[in-house]
Amino acid sequence: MVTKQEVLAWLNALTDTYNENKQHLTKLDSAIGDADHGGNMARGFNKALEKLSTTEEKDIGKILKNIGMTLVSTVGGASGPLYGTFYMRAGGAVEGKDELTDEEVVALFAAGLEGVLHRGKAEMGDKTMVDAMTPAVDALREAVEAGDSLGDALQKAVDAAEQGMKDTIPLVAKKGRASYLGERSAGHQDPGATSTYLMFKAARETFAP
Amino acid sequence: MVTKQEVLAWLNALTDTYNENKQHLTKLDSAIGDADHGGNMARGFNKALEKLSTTEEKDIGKILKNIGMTLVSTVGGASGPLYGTFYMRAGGAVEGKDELTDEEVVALFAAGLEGVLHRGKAEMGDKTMVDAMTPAVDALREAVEAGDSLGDALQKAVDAAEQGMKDTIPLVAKKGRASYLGERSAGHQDPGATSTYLMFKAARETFAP
Amino acid sequence: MKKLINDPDNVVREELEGVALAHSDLVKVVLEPFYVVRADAPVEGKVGIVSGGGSGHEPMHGGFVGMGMLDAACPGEVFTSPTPDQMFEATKAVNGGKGVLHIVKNYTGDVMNFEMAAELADGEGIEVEAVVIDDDVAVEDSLYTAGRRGVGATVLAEKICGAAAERGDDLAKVAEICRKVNDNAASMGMALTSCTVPSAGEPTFELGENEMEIGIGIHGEPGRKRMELKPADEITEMLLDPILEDLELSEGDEVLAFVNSMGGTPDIELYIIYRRLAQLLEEKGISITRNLIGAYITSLEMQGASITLLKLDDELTELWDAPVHTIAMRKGI
Amino acid sequence: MKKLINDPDNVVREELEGVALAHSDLVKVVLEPFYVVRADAPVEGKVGIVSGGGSGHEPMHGGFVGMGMLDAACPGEVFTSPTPDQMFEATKAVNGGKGVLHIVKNYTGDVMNFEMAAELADGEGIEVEAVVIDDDVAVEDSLYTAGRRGVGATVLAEKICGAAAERGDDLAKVAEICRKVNDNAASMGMALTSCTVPSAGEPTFELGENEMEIGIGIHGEPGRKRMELKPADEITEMLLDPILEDLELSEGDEVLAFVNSMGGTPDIELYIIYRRLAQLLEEKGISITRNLIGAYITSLEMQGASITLLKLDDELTELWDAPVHTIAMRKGI
Ligand SMILES: Nc1ncnc2c1ncn2[C@@H]1O[C@H](COP(=O)(O)OP(=O)(O)O)[C@@H](O)[C@H]1O
Ligand SMILES: Nc1ncnc2c1ncn2[C@@H]1O[C@H](COP(=O)(O)OP(=O)(O)O)[C@@H](O)[C@H]1O
Ligand SMILES: [Mg+2]
Ligand SMILES: [Mg+2]
Ligand SMILES: [Mg+2]
Ligand SMILES: [Mg+2]
Repeated sequence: MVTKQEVLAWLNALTDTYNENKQHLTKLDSAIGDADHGGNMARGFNKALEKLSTTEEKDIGKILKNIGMTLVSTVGGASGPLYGTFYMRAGGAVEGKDELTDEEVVALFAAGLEGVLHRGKAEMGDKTMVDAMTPAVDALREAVEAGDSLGDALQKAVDAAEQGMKDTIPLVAKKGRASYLGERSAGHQDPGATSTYLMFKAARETFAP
Repeated sequence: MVTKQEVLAWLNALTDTYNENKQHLTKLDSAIGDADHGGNMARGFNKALEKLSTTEEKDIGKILKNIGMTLVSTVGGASGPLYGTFYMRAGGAVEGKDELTDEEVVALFAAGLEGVLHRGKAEMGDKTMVDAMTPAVDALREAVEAGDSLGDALQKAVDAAEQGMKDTIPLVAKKGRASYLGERSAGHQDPGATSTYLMFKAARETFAP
Repeated sequence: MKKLINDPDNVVREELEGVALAHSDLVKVVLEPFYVVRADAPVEGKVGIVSGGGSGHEPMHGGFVGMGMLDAACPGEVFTSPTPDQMFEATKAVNGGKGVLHIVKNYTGDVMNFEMAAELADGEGIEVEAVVIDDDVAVEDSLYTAGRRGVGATVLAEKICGAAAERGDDLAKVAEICRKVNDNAASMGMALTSCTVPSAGEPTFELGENEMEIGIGIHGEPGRKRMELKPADEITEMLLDPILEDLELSEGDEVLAFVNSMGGTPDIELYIIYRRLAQLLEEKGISITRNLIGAYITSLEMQGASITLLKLDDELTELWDAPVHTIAMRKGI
Repeated sequence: MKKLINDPDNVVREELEGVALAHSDLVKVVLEPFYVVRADAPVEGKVGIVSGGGSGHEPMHGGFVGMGMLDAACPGEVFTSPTPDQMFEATKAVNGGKGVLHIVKNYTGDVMNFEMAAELADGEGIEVEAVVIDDDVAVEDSLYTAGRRGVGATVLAEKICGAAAERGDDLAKVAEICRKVNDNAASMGMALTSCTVPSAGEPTFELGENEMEIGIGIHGEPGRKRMELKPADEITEMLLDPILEDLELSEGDEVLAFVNSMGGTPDIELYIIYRRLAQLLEEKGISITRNLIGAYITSLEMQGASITLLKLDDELTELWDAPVHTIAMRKGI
């Protein structure tokens, strides 16, 4: 069971982690992109958090949708529409809820992933955030279906995201800015996969502490 | 007695010395000017030497005048008109000669100096080539008048030029580009005084070897 | 990082405030959300043209807003595509009843954000057509990747489509001309030094004292290859070859030749490149009938240059020559 | 040294060849000796205007040759004033029978070479008047030194005098207007990085990662002082103060504000400076009625900026607004 308070804690933790990892994400983006992913995520979440106070009264679905809309209208770049769509769809999946069952947590992330796939049309192995998000959502769903505690299930999602993130290193990018590099994109970890891993990690730490 | 051959040897030696000291003169000009004095002198004398072959049949006066005209039309900057005028006036002082008495050597340099003073209106202590040229010409004249050999007299001129050049170091520039620096021009040796010292040094080595 | 800025986070806002103070005769600057729009927008009965993209490429796009070129430009953060609400507001502001063309550079972010904006505009009943510019031959193209980047051809497309809209062409026709420009243009760039994104605070990449990057992107994205610095004449040839290959130009063709500074390269070097470019094209019997030389699509202070060729026909030439009055491009007025 | 050049010794020649290939509609480029002249020179019955100076400041002066501005420009080697024969030939080429104005930046070399050229022109019976521009307030002025340098006001003088000549003013009047521009203009510049003279091969000076040079010259000559890097707003104030002091502007005055890039500074930073400049002048009740923002008088790839203010009256404003058609400045045509 995840409460609205825990969802708010998750969003706070996400903001902290993106602020802390701003340089790290930007550094990754310098190697195969344009050196802005850290700034993008930090700017988006700081703004989203700022607006959160005005939506705190609302349900989890509305809160997440608002986060998504703020991300869309403050981030820009590839990650703005992608994470924006992620949170808007995630919110749509848990509309009207003030607390979430484990299955609803799965539905939340699964809907988010679907939004990203719809918006970005990337496939597994394209060296994008999808490479961390897909295995994480799969692991989460399987673990919850197998009866794991939410804590254990989220830990498996984090591990899968981390593995997916690391697995992007040898890949040649097929989508996003890194794809312009062709073969030269190999050997670098994808920044978006990294911010996705951080998203699951923050969920693990706040949903089932 | 200085022969036309020795004058030609002087001009050759000057070209060599300016080519060799190109970086050195430019370096001095970087500190208090615009980093081109070495290039200016080298460009001018290489061109002048190139044209020399066509004037070799002429007398010393014509040769020097031609050098001056080539400098005026290929150097530019401050040093172009100044050294250009120097050699044009120097040539004017020894018109029609195929060899020069010691007194005529004095007249050559004295006329050149006068041309520089006329063109640039600098005074002793303004931190320009005049600070090396004036004491050098004075020393040359005095030594020749006192009956020194031309070799000795030219050596005294070189020593005076060197001293004058070094004396520019503490000065605050009053003329030329270095004057824009105000107090900050102090502590640097003037590039033009340095190229003037090199001119006397080459004369010492070729007129009375 | 050495820049004439105050706070890295305020660079775009303060720049826009400067533009507003400097050019109120030509443009209106809206700060919530950011966009720059023609002072006389919307122009009734004219197709509106909106472009946009990350900041840091100035004068593109804000410098191209005005009579005969863009109706509005949406600047994102430095090197980050703008957001759908910017494009949506700009689209509404320039809609003169004949629909709005979005000129979009082919970057995942730009494409997705413009897509979302078009969905929003559609919701308000504004007809929007988007043309994606992808002229950068440094990128190996493929159906299965994000494709080629949009670079120099964007400037040419904005000028030419602006003229088409100004003469009264309808949206379908202006979009068709835009695609024609894109199909007939190809570009290639190179860098001698990196740029520094203000919020990153350090150079995006490091090049050795004797190295250059060939096929660089306008966001400091790495290019085709890093190699030893070569003389300008050789570099010109290295940039031109893949362009010629792509455009399949043949003897007798006429082109517009665009030599662009990445920001930190002085005019004197652009003309040395143009000289060689003209010689090489002359040898091939291709004539440069129009040219553009200067800093038009930049990458902050990056030193480097790009070449764009656009194959011309009478229509494109006429539209190129039409009057334009913007901050950074002006003729005939 | 990283530059898009072939041989350091051929930089100016190859650049001029590029200009000739690119702009034969506007200018004719003569290579023996170097000068750039209006394609339609001499214009009969019009005062001719010739300027010149070392190369490396592009687009000045060659980019300002054309209708409504210069009749000819004489480029020297990089940062080295041109020679009298260049100016003499250019003077003859533009003489339309009403005499020729020489606009000379106050550098010993420029002044002496132009003097010699005027002597030569005089020998051929061409009436020449020279006006020396010395607007750089970074230099402490004195009767006993070479005085102040000529910088940004040169661009403004060339535009304004060009318009005066075009409307038919005689030589005395055009020269008077030139002196009026010079008397009413003041400039101050700064640098974040050095430039590198091609033939020198290394930077003229070194600045630390956190240093800037205030009062820099356009040839990389050291300035008033070296100091810690400051935010753009503060730098703007530091540049503006001595200008205001020099011009003794008072409330209600109208000025042209010119924010210039030293070559390597992108537009985005110029607008951040312009923003603050406009705020500061507004506070003092001085109104900017005209402006010019961009890279017009540069120092190769140097990063940095300069501010020039010109106090306007109706005559200067009208001449500033007059049509001009050159490579780097165009309006009304
Ligand atoms: N089509 C796509 N689908 C999914 N993720 C994508 C796609 N394109 C890019 N990304 C992700 O976006 C990340 C880059 O985000 P960011 O740097 O903020 O945007 P931009 O590339 O526009 O600068 C990449 O690392 C990648 O994970
Ligand atoms: N008015 C002057 N009279 C005499 N010498 C001068 C004068 N102005 C400058 N100089 C000399 O010229 C030298 C600089 O020459 P150069 O660097 O070739 O020209 P520029 O200063 O135009 O770049 C100075 O070092 C100084 O000795
Ligand atoms: Mg990025
Ligand atoms: Mg010098
Ligand atoms: Mg980006
Ligand atoms: Mg010089």
